[in-house]
Amino acid sequence: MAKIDIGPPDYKENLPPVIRENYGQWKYHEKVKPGLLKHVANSGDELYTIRVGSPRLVSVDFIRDICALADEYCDGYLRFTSRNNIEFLTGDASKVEPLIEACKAKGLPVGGTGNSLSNIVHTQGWIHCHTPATDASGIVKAVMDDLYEYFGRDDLPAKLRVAMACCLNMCGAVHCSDIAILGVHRTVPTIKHEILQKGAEIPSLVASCPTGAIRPDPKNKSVALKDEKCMYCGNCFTMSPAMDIMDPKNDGVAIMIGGKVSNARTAPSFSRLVIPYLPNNPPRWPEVTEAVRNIVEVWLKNARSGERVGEWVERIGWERFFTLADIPFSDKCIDDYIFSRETFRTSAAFKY
Amino acid sequence: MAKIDIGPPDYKENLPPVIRENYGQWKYHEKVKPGLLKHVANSGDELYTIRVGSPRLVSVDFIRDICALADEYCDGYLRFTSRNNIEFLTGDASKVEPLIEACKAKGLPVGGTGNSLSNIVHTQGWIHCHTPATDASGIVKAVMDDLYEYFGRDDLPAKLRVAMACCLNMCGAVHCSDIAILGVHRTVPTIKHEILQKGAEIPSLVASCPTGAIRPDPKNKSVALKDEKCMYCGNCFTMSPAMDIMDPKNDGVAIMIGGKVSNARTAPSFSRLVIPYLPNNPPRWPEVTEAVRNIVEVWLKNARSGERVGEWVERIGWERFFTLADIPFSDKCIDDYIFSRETFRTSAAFKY
Amino acid sequence: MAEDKKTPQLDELEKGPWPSFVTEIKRAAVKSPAANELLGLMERSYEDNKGHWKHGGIVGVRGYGGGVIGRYTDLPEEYPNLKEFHTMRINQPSGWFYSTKSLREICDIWEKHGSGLTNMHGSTGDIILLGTTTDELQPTFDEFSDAGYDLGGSGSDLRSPSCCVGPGRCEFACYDTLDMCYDITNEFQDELHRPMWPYKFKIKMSGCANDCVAAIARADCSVIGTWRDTLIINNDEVKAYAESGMNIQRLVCDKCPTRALEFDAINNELTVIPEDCSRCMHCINMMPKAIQPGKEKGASILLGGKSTIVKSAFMSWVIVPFMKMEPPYTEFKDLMYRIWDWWDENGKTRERLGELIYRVGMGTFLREVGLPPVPQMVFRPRANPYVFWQEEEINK
Amino acid sequence: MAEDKKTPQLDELEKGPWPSFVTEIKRAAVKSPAANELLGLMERSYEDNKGHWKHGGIVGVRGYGGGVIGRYTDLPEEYPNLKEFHTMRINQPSGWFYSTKSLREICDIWEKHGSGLTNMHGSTGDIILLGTTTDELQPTFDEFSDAGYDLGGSGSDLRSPSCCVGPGRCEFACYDTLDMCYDITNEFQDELHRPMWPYKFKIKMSGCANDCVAAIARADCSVIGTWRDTLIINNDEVKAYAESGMNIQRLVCDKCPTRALEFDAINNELTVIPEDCSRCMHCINMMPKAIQPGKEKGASILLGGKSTIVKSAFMSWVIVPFMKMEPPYTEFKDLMYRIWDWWDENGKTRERLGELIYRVGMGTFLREVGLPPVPQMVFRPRANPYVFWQEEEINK
Ligand code: SRM
Ligand code: SRM
Ligand code: SRM
Ligand code: SRM
Ligand code: SF4
Ligand code: SF4
Ligand code: SF4
Ligand code: SF4
Ligand code: SF4
Ligand code: SF4
Ligand code: SF4
Ligand code: SF4
Repeated sequence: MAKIDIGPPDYKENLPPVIRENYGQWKYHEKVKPGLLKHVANSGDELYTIRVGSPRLVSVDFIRDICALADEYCDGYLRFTSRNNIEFLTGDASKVEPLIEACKAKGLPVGGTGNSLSNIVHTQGWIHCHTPATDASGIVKAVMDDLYEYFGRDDLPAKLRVAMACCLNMCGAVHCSDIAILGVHRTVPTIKHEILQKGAEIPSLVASCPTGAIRPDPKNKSVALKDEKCMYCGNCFTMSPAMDIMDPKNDGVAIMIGGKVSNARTAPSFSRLVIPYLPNNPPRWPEVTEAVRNIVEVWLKNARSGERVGEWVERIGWERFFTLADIPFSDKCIDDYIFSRETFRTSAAFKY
Repeated sequence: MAKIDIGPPDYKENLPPVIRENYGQWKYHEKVKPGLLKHVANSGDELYTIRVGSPRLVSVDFIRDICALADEYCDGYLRFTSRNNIEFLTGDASKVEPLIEACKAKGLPVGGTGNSLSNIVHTQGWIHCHTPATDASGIVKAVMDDLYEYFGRDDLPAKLRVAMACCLNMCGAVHCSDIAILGVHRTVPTIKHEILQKGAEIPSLVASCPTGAIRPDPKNKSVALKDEKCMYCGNCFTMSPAMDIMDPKNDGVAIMIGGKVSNARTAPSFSRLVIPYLPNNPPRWPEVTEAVRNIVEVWLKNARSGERVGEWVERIGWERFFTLADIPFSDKCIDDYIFSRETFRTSAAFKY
Repeated sequence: MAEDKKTPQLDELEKGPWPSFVTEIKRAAVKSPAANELLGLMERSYEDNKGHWKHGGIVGVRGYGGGVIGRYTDLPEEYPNLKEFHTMRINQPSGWFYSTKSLREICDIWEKHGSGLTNMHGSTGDIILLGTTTDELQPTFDEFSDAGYDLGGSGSDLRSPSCCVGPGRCEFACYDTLDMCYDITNEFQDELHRPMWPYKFKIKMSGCANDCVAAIARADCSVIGTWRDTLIINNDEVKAYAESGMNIQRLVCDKCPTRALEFDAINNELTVIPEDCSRCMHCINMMPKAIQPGKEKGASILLGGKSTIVKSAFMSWVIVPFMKMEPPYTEFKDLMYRIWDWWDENGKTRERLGELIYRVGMGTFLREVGLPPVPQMVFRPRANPYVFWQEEEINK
Repeated sequence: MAEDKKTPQLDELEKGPWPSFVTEIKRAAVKSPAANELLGLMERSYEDNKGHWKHGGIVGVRGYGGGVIGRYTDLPEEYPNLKEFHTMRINQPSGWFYSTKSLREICDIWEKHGSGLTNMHGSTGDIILLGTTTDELQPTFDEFSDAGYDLGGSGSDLRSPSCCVGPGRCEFACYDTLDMCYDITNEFQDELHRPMWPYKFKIKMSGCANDCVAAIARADCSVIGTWRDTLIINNDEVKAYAESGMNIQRLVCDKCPTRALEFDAINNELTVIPEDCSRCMHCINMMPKAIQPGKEKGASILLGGKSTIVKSAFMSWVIVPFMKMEPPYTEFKDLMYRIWDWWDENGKTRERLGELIYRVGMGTFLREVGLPPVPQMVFRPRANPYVFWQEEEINK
């Protein structure tokens, strides 16, 4: 039998030589140009990082392709980033431009560093999950095609971090992104009583509903729904297939903006709902790409240098944002969940 | 039978002549000196306001005294302010100084305008209420004696608004004050079953508890308490005398700071708990007066011009405040109620 | 009888520069046995660290459901004159303006029928008459009514509305707070005098965002003056301030929350970026001679303010960003009736309006009361995607 | 069989400059019938606006309670090769560093046993092997184990910890994220592989407050590098930045959240007010050659991060402002064990740690886990007076 609990491979064996030699001895870095970083060690050694976009959902042949590049230019090492980009690492300055050319030749976009748009963190969607309200890879491809130039430019006001999750479980952790694309359901689950009667755990199903919309229905050995209490989070469906929440006519996408994670300047912050619903229109989700582009362009036009999307909006005020971005405000944008009160404008000072 | 529903007297009949003539026609004002405002009308008329402190709890003879002053200097009119000060109003500049002298001669403090300490908004305490955890008038007198000079000085960094409420009902609306002095209970109510058995409304009593500490006890036709869930708010006692919450050994005073109401510069904000408990030590509550003075002095020493207490603390950070004011921080200061999460430091940036 | 008891602790509170409430009780005690016993009872509280008043009973005057707070001591044997010691709430005139004639009338009636002790004023704004017996309530009321005074609120009713001095003295007032307070108090006499709601309801009116009656913190409905257009700058006066040595950049511009002010230090000229100004009043406060509110004046309506019991303290939040505020205040009154009806129908016992809206959600409230959602209602949109969709918004 | 179906909608997604996942599926489809059918199933989803996967079943490999996500299509007749299409989560190496040799091994094993499709990487950090049958799970695992790879987490267990590139490349790293991630993952093998808690638990490690693995948003326990003393300024380098034309006042000082930096534009010298700096990283980011973290390095521990289900999204909050972070990380591990024990004892099913602490209160949590309360844990103290007193704090 194979060994278990051996843990992940030792990262030390996966480090390129220049890193092994200068581990923890980095002195400073420069953002040379879009997609290219230069780190200088105390020893004087230089490390060049070429960052390259990836669709994340890749075939083993894709991995072999990038391995070939790493073998040729990077001593046989590479890494991936926390946003699913590929990073080629080399200590040899002369390899840099040829590598960049080779990437481009293979259709691999070079960029994503500095004040650019990086890759979209995303999830499974219709590729592999059972709860999605939309696809993930398709929307990501459509949006990245549309915003492609910003991956290769680093003259935006600040970093631009877009994330996508295909349901409210938010595996893409969109809740703190500059722009979040989120699959949402909009109708109550259809209860498949026959499944529940077969013995699903009714008490835990009832407990799973954040708003108390599910009540036990002992007569039918099933549950009943208070429709008006349901806000379609899908948590009950995660618990039980009996709570079928898919609705092709009404599922779609919401847009949230203004989140951030870093502590630089301002505290990390949540993304906030500005567009409650856009329809699913595969393969290119034009309403979604357009909405995202609009927000990006309004930001580009109005933000000051150094302002992330949320920092910009907080400076000008959300009420101004809706005007500038020409996005209709609706009751959907107003919180009515646990911490709602903290979002109410308890102040007589506001803009129009 | 006397007429009912006649409503309050017509304010117009209570306005001094200079106001009647320049009603709504004020052009600008000057804060001449502590306790003295000058308003100038479009007509060129001048209105002098002399603000005078009051204990609020006054005898009819006190009112007659100030009426005598108003008759002599102010054409027989006066007003009270929203903080229970007295305002003498006159259009005649020559009356101002004599009036101020007359007030001082009567022991009426002149001040409270501009960047000064104004009167302490407060409540009934042991004078008249059935739920107090402390007295109100006594503490107010002790604190105002102690901080007396700041009522007559207007060179503080900003206005200083102190409020006092003798129980969590907060009739003094202390929740948005620069400094709030609040009577607090610290032990669970003693249930007087015999009262409940006589027919108090048990369901509404159970419903009154914000933390669900009260459960019906049908066997005894009474209620039972989950002690560890009770945070001594006294709401059940307000509902029913059966929930006796007075505890002379443990009742006392909490201090909250940093609230404000005006929208000028920063949004209105809540006061926040910095000292969870000080003992009741009548007649002069030395622990309370000292704690308040300490906070005032730290603020005076460290705030920039124009900074209310809360604005100053928010600038330097609450963690610095506790150090500067030399107040011990405890778990009591950490929120654990409904909106607690919004107060947790979801950021890796902080001071020591 | 407690008349001869010593009150060393209270006496201590006659010392010190701030006027003493103890002295006031003593003054009243000269004429009122109840006030005299109050000294003893208070001293007793100072010894015991404990109040000596029982849970109130229901007392009142004919035709009213509120306005009187019943009060009884738990030591009636020792303090027989405090056996009954109720307070009456008398509705104050707008802005707490009085003629001495009127004030003296109050004093005379109260000296005759009660302890002679008052609060000028109670926290809600009423004239508080501190302490009388059940029998005296009706005669006291009758005399007040004859003198032109009426009861204030108590219990689950509208409480006496109150307002800042406004146009009576203040150049910042964006609407006539005194008149509106008077007008609506008269309109809402039934609501004020006959408790019929889930809980109390308070209305306070401030003429501008300085909010000198703390409306945002202390009233379920806070009416706060504002303007819809742009503030007005008089640059001659700006120059005068500058020449007098004021650091306009630092004290005014740098503290503008939206950085909407630009100061040209060479020409001593101040300009505002109209769309950036949030009308916070700061610059106007700093330079009242040079800056004024705009011309299109009115008020913002905010809802939900209250103190900490039960679901935490709430401050009122914006519900109508701008409303013209002129007699007969029809739009405002209609809105109030709609809101009260909704609250009455949906609120639980002792649930303040703000708590109810929090419980059922702003969306529900806005739809059911018929108010359009606008971004001014929130500091920022929701951080969760827990949206409720309405029947008609869904594809069938 | 769906092999010949046309996929016009997916084909459309092969156009455009961004690399296409459709192209990748097609590449895999050449060798894998399952991948081929996936094209058809996806096209079907694009037609239907609906996923075609059923609720997962429990599948796995011997000795493990997690690491595999069972998946079955709801159209098994049409897509028989997708009848079973489970994913395996393979624990990534620290910082996602690979030798090509190692990566090729992964490719070879996966091509042999599965669809040949992967996510590099999953959102938690694992290597995601997308789609294989129940029968292939054990053989796949066995070969991975031989190649030195182990399973990641799934279910109610510890999820694969992840970390930023840290000292591997970044001069900002305040502790060795790569080593710590490797060390604790090995320590917590049991917790990672055998679900036994109320719900999932994630740990992420960032070397500094830039938080390049989004630990604060995405991990129940966020370990974020920091320093305890004062940042270090090299004024020669400051001069160089100034001379290169950088507007230090505007870009650096004015954006310092605590205004802790003073720039002397005459001498081109920058100074910091040590007690005011909150270590946000901004100035260091802007001038990496001139400013460095202090010398006394370690990490802050924050707890509670998670996304929106159920009680809203939470970000982690400070629980230990500063901890030395050096092998063998004993203090950290002890703390984790204490926290997990407490969570295990008190948490409801599917209650994340943050939600539990919110429910029972920070005070209770701190007392029961034995952590001292410090003001760094909160942005600001409570706005209500609802304090719980402990038995021993009360006068008897
Ligand atoms: C490679 C990567 C870490 C890893 O282990 O994989 C990384 C690497 C670097 N980050 Fe990062 N960050 C990486 C994800 C992040 C994330 C996480 C995320 O996006 O999900 C954040 C938080 C984003 C947020 O706030 O929402 C992040 C916030 C930063 C910041 C602060 C940004 C800001 O708000 O101002 C800096 C500072 C800077 O860029 O000067 C930074 C700086 C850096 C530096 C300069 C550090 C260094 O010296 O190596 C690296 C190059 C930055 C660049 O791209 O310009 N890194 N960085 C990640 C690359 C992701 C990608 O492919 O795009
Ligand atoms: C594969 C992955 C998405 C991806 O495409 O990368 C994923 C996929 C699933 N997640 Fe996730 N989650 C993945 C990272 C996340 C993250 C992001 C993170 O870890 O940084 C989150 C948000 C952060 C968090 O933990 O809160 C996340 C929050 C959830 C939740 C909601 C948990 C919550 O407390 O709010 C669920 C629901 C659940 O656990 O029942 C969930 C459940 C699921 C399930 C198992 C579906 C389910 O309901 O049982 C998905 C299986 C899809 C499939 O068939 O393959 N997934 N999930 C990620 C794991 C890959 C990996 O191991 O590297
Ligand atoms: C008389 C009174 C209104 C009334 O109808 O009774 C009043 C009168 C004035 N207030 Fe006020 N305010 C009065 C209570 C308030 C309150 C309410 C309170 O304290 O409970 C506030 C909100 C306090 C808070 O934020 O917690 C208040 C916040 C202001 C402000 C903004 C203060 C700030 O935060 O900067 C100003 C602007 C200024 O002073 O320049 C202001 C300005 C003024 C002006 C200048 C308006 C004017 O032209 O008449 C008046 C003289 C102010 C002074 O004292 O320097 N008034 N003012 C109240 C006097 C109370 C007292 O006896 O001390
Ligand atoms: C007299 C007064 C205090 C004072 O010394 O000025 C007062 C006194 C009482 N208040 Fe009050 N409240 C008074 C203004 C307030 C205020 C301030 C305000 O109106 O601006 C508040 C906070 C604002 C608010 O409404 O939230 C206030 C919040 C309460 C509460 C808590 C209500 C809540 O929803 O949180 C209670 C409890 C209750 O109603 O059952 C309460 C209850 C009481 C009772 C009736 C005691 C009780 O539990 O039944 C007190 C009677 C005392 C007595 O024997 O005379 N009183 N009460 C104030 C009324 C005078 C007046 O009419 O002018
Ligand atoms: S976000 Fe939802 S639909 Fe998407 S992978 Fe995660 S659980 Fe599945
Ligand atoms: S979708 Fe969410 S809100 Fe609706 S019933 Fe299910 S768990 Fe409850
Ligand atoms: S604060 Fe409490 S004790 Fe004081 S008057 Fe109000 S209800 Fe009574
Ligand atoms: S004092 Fe408050 S928390 Fe305690 S039982 Fe009474 S209502 Fe509940
Ligand atoms: S609220 Fe405004 S209008 Fe009213 S008195 Fe205060 S400053 Fe004047
Ligand atoms: S009113 Fe306030 S927001 Fe408007 S310009 Fe003046 S200071 Fe700025
Ligand atoms: S979190 Fe800090 S240490 Fe880690 S890679 Fe990002 S900048 Fe470097
Ligand atoms: S690290 Fe942040 S808080 Fe500290 S000096 Fe630099 S910018 Fe200011």
